[in-house]
Amino acid sequence: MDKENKMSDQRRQRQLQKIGRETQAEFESTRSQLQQRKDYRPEWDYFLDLLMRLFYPDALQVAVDKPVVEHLCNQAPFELFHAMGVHPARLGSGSFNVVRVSSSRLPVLMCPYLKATMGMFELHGGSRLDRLYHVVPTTCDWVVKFPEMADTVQTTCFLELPHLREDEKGQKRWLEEIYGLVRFLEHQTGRKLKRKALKASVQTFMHAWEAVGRLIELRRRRLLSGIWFMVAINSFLLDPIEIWTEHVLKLLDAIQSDSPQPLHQGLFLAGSPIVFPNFKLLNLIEAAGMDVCADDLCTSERIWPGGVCYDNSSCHGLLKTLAERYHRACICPTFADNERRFNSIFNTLEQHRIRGVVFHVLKGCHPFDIESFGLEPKLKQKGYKFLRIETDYVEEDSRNILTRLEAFSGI
Amino acid sequence: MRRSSKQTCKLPGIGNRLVFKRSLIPINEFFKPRSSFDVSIIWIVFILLWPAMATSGSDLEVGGLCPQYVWIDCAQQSRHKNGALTQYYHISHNADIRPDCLDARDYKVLYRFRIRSKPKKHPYGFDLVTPKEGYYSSPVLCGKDGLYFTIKSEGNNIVEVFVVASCGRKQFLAHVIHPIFGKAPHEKPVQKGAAQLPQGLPRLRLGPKFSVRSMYMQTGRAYRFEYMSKYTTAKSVSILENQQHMASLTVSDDGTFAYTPPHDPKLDRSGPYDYKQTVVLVEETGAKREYATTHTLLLHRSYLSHNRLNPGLILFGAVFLAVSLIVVFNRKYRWI
Amino acid sequence: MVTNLRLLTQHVMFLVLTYGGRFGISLGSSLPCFSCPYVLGNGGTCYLMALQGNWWGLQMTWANLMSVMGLQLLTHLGVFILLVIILNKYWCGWICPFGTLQDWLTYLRRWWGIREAQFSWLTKDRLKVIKWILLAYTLLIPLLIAHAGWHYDLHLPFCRSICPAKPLMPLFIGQTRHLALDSTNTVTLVFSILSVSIAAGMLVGMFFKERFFCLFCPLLVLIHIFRNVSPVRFEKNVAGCTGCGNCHRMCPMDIRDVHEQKTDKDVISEDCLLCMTCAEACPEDEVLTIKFFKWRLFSSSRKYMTRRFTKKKVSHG
Amino acid sequence: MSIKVGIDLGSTAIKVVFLENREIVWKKVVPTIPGQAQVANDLISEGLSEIGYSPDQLDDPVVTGYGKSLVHDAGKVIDEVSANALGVFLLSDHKARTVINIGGQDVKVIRLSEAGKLIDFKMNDKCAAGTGRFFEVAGRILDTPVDDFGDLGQSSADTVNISSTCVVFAESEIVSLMAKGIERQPIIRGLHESLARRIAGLAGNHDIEDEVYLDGGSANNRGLVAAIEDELCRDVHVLPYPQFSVAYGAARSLDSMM
Repeated sequence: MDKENKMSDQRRQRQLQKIGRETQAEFESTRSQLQQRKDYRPEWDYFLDLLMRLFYPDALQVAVDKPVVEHLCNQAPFELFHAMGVHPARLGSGSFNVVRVSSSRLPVLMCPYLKATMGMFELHGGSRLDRLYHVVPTTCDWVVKFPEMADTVQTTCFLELPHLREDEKGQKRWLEEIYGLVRFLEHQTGRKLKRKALKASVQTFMHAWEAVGRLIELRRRRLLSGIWFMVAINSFLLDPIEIWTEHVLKLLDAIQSDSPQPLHQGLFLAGSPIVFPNFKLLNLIEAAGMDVCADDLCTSERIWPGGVCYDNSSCHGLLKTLAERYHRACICPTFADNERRFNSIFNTLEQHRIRGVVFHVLKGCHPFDIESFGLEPKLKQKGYKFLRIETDYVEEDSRNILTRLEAFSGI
Repeated sequence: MRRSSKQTCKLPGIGNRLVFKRSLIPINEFFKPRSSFDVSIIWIVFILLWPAMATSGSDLEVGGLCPQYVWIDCAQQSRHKNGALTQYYHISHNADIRPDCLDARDYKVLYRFRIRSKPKKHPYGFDLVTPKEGYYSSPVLCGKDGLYFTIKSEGNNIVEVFVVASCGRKQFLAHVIHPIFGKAPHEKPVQKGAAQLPQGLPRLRLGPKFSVRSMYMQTGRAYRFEYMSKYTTAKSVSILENQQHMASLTVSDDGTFAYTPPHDPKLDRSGPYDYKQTVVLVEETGAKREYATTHTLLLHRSYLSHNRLNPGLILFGAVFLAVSLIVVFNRKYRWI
Repeated sequence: MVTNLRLLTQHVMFLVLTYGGRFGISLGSSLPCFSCPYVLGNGGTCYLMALQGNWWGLQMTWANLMSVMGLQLLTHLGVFILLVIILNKYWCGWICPFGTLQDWLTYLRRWWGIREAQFSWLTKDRLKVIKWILLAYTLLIPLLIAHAGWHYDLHLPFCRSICPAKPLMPLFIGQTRHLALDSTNTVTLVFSILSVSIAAGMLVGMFFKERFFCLFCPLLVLIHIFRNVSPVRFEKNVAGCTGCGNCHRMCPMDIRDVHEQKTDKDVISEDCLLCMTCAEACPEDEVLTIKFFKWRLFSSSRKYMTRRFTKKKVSHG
Repeated sequence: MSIKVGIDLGSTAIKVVFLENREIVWKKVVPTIPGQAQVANDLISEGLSEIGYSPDQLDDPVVTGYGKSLVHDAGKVIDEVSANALGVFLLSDHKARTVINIGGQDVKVIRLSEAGKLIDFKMNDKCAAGTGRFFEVAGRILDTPVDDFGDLGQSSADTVNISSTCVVFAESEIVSLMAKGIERQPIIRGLHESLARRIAGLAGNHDIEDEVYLDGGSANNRGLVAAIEDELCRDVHVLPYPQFSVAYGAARSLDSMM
């Protein structure tokens, strides 16, 4: 009996090593592809190195030299973690290969992004990062069940996300949740939340937000391609925030110094997250002669909650501000009262004269799946092009998607 | 403005027990008006007696009796359409007899404005003008309440009024000084009048430090008077309210004396606009005449002297503390 | 920076309205802001005083009312309305000296890092009624004095029994007189006790809650009545709102309407002070716009907002 | 006098058309085999020789279809959806408003404006269900040439229900039906109907315009057309040479540019 277990364990190990190698190769190749692009510039290497940390989480651990908090969605305020002396990060990756690690034990329909995340954990023996916690805002069902399915050894803190936020009840409940998070972190780290620290952290991130804002502006003006933008934002929080910000600023200066020519037809990419190294859709969009110049992906523009503005610098005031900024201002489709999400999309389209929306639906991503049907008629009635692309972490449908995208660009 | 009590408007003597005791002639009884019929009869009698009167000398002496003193009694005001204000004054005295309209000519009313108003400006902006001697005179009229005269003011003015009269050996001089708040849009500039005060009369001046604010006369504030006469004989100063003797004062050698009207509960109870009239009477005997000089003070209730600062501060502190504690301890989240 | 401009205006106006009279400045007695008449040597006075005074004047016959007195009443009213129409709510957010005083308290609170007190939405809505009640009180009592023969010591009921500016503002010219209890008679005593207690309570309230008194200000109501005839416009491009809630959070009066408005573009709500804080905090371009006639004075923009709040410019924040 | 050439490198067949002032002067279809570029070049030269023109009279060929990226010296490349739309629109002299293309590996439902502008299109996902491939597989099992399907299908009055549209499952389902001894005709009819259902589902019956045109190789199949008409409750037109409309559109795309 033991013998068989040992056998199976060994087989498992071999499989993991195999997938590990392939995944690594996938990372490397994606990276080298990016480096061979003609609009590549050396400033990007920093960000590409960061992205590799999705595969080598220990490197991240070493770099930040703090307890790392793995958060799943964007509703938990980064500033708060930072003020508590821990480092928040999204360790999920978009790897095609790593999905295979755990897919056998998971629902077929499950969000592939989470499958990949889970696979990466398993690949690294789950708890390689010392003192790692999970913070899980309960957005969609997959996320809610994630810790259960991943049965991680790390302690997990759930944030009950009120799906109604236009009323007082929801806002109060969320504030309570944030206070709960504070207590959790205080308990885990054994230090108290200091007002000054929180204020400083807010300012630190404000500088990051300003930099990201400039990046967005650049891309809006079609001066920065969608893929590179994604590279920059995907690497967010894979390094101490201050250093990352500096590099973004350097990059901005570098790009603006030699004024590049505007790229081709820009379009708006909505829907499920896209994470390095899975840039399939972005590549196809470029192949079809278009480029993403705006998006609302939670791994891209939406990590930018806009500037955090507060008039009340007390600890409570700051917490309230952060709570609202990450809850009321969040345009994740998981919320029930979300017609303002459409507003924000229409705004961007109008202001930057974008004519087309490509709606990316990952298999099993119900919130976006549902929403795409609500959005389509609204957009078409306003005279915008709309293309819904449902896909998975597989390469085989690239040809089909490309055909659609080409036709789409022709409309 | 509003009159505080009607008695001050009534003529003195009427229905006054004291008067009957001192009266020698029952004519008073006879003269006491009971109805309009009596009044008419009295009229007829006087008209018949007219020639005799005419010959009997031009003073107040009626049946050999003179009033002890004469004072000015501020009566009602009436506002004109254009906002100008007319102030009515009664000429009152404490004679045992009822003065008769024919005496009107024996009274001389002079007045002048002490101040020119600048309505555009803040009260601070008033400037005080003491015009050269030179007065307006106002005709003395007769109403059913007796003798009266009026002064009309277009704008905000402080008016200083004199009533001069004599009776036998007695020489009367009554003062009053008070503000009249005219509101006429285009008030005419106050130019100095033509009439003059008769020479040689003693004067009772409010002051010597005459300030605009002291025109709003209040109880509980000291008022200094200056009595100027050429005689050095003893002077008796008495304070009268509705002819009741309230207090007596002594005049210092330099002819000044001060009077601090006590707080009046009745005034305090009633509103801020009510006032009472207190008469300051100075009597002195000169070489061959007796001088009775009065000054009528329009006294309001004290504006400030009832303010209790410390209790106020204590209350303020207490409430402040109480509310603070409630707020601080009924908190849901941390304050800092 | 809108905020700095506003602070400047507020402080200049505070000096002008509190001490202006000493330098011959007089802006009349129909100002739609709490420039207290009890501050001797002020540069113009609050209309509420004149208003109560004028009603007080109604004890005159209507015939007289048609005369110069009535004319005066009407001029006061006319001037007031004119001022209100020209600069509608700007009087509250940019000029009112008592508002400035409240802001000082708020800055002090922020400086100490004390958080703002919070009302539940329900409480907030219930409080709205109070200013109407106070307005009624202000207008009715003088009428009753004039026509129902109520006691004269009840005159100027708002100033003398409610308004916290009466006890507090004269302190700026070193006059503590209005903190005293007036024991002349029962009415004055009650009035002064009310006045002093309310002032004390309000002082605490104004420290813990930004612009606390403005929640109850009857003048605010009077000003609000004329918002539609005023050229001052505060509009929202409802289609552009992404509902971040900054406007609600930053608003000194915690007004929700701007955030909640989804159909109508006019968002000057009853409590609005036109301090423009919400417009500054709005991260969406051109969503909140303040106009005078058709000229836009300020319009929200993401750039402005990020710049303003990145460079620690948050006032005392 | 120049010749325009349109090449449609489809997944199952390669079609070439020659146009001389907008008329098809020569056309040919061959099954797709590796080395499509070579095949295409051979076809062109073959066509030239047949109609007797010299290469310099050719405009640059316009290439479309899955294989288009494989042909490097193509003068112009156009995506198949646009080419398809244009082709059908022109061939139907500006009547067509909806085009249903049953290709080798995919099904497209294309909507056109009156001006023939591409408004919107739907396309099957990666699954090949309901495509031409479906018939090829069925043909192999029933060992019947696909071209006969039309007549056979219509010849039978009764039908069988074939539930699965997935090529693979359909295969096994047909086998089991045949094992039960059911004739080919009802089975073929059943196939047509199941395919029609599938296509109607994709087209979204409500939001397609009238003037529906069916093209692609399978459009020659009368039985299928009938089934689709039945399913869509609309007349479905078929062009004379439905296989070539894409290539034609590609060829015409040049002068439609001007």
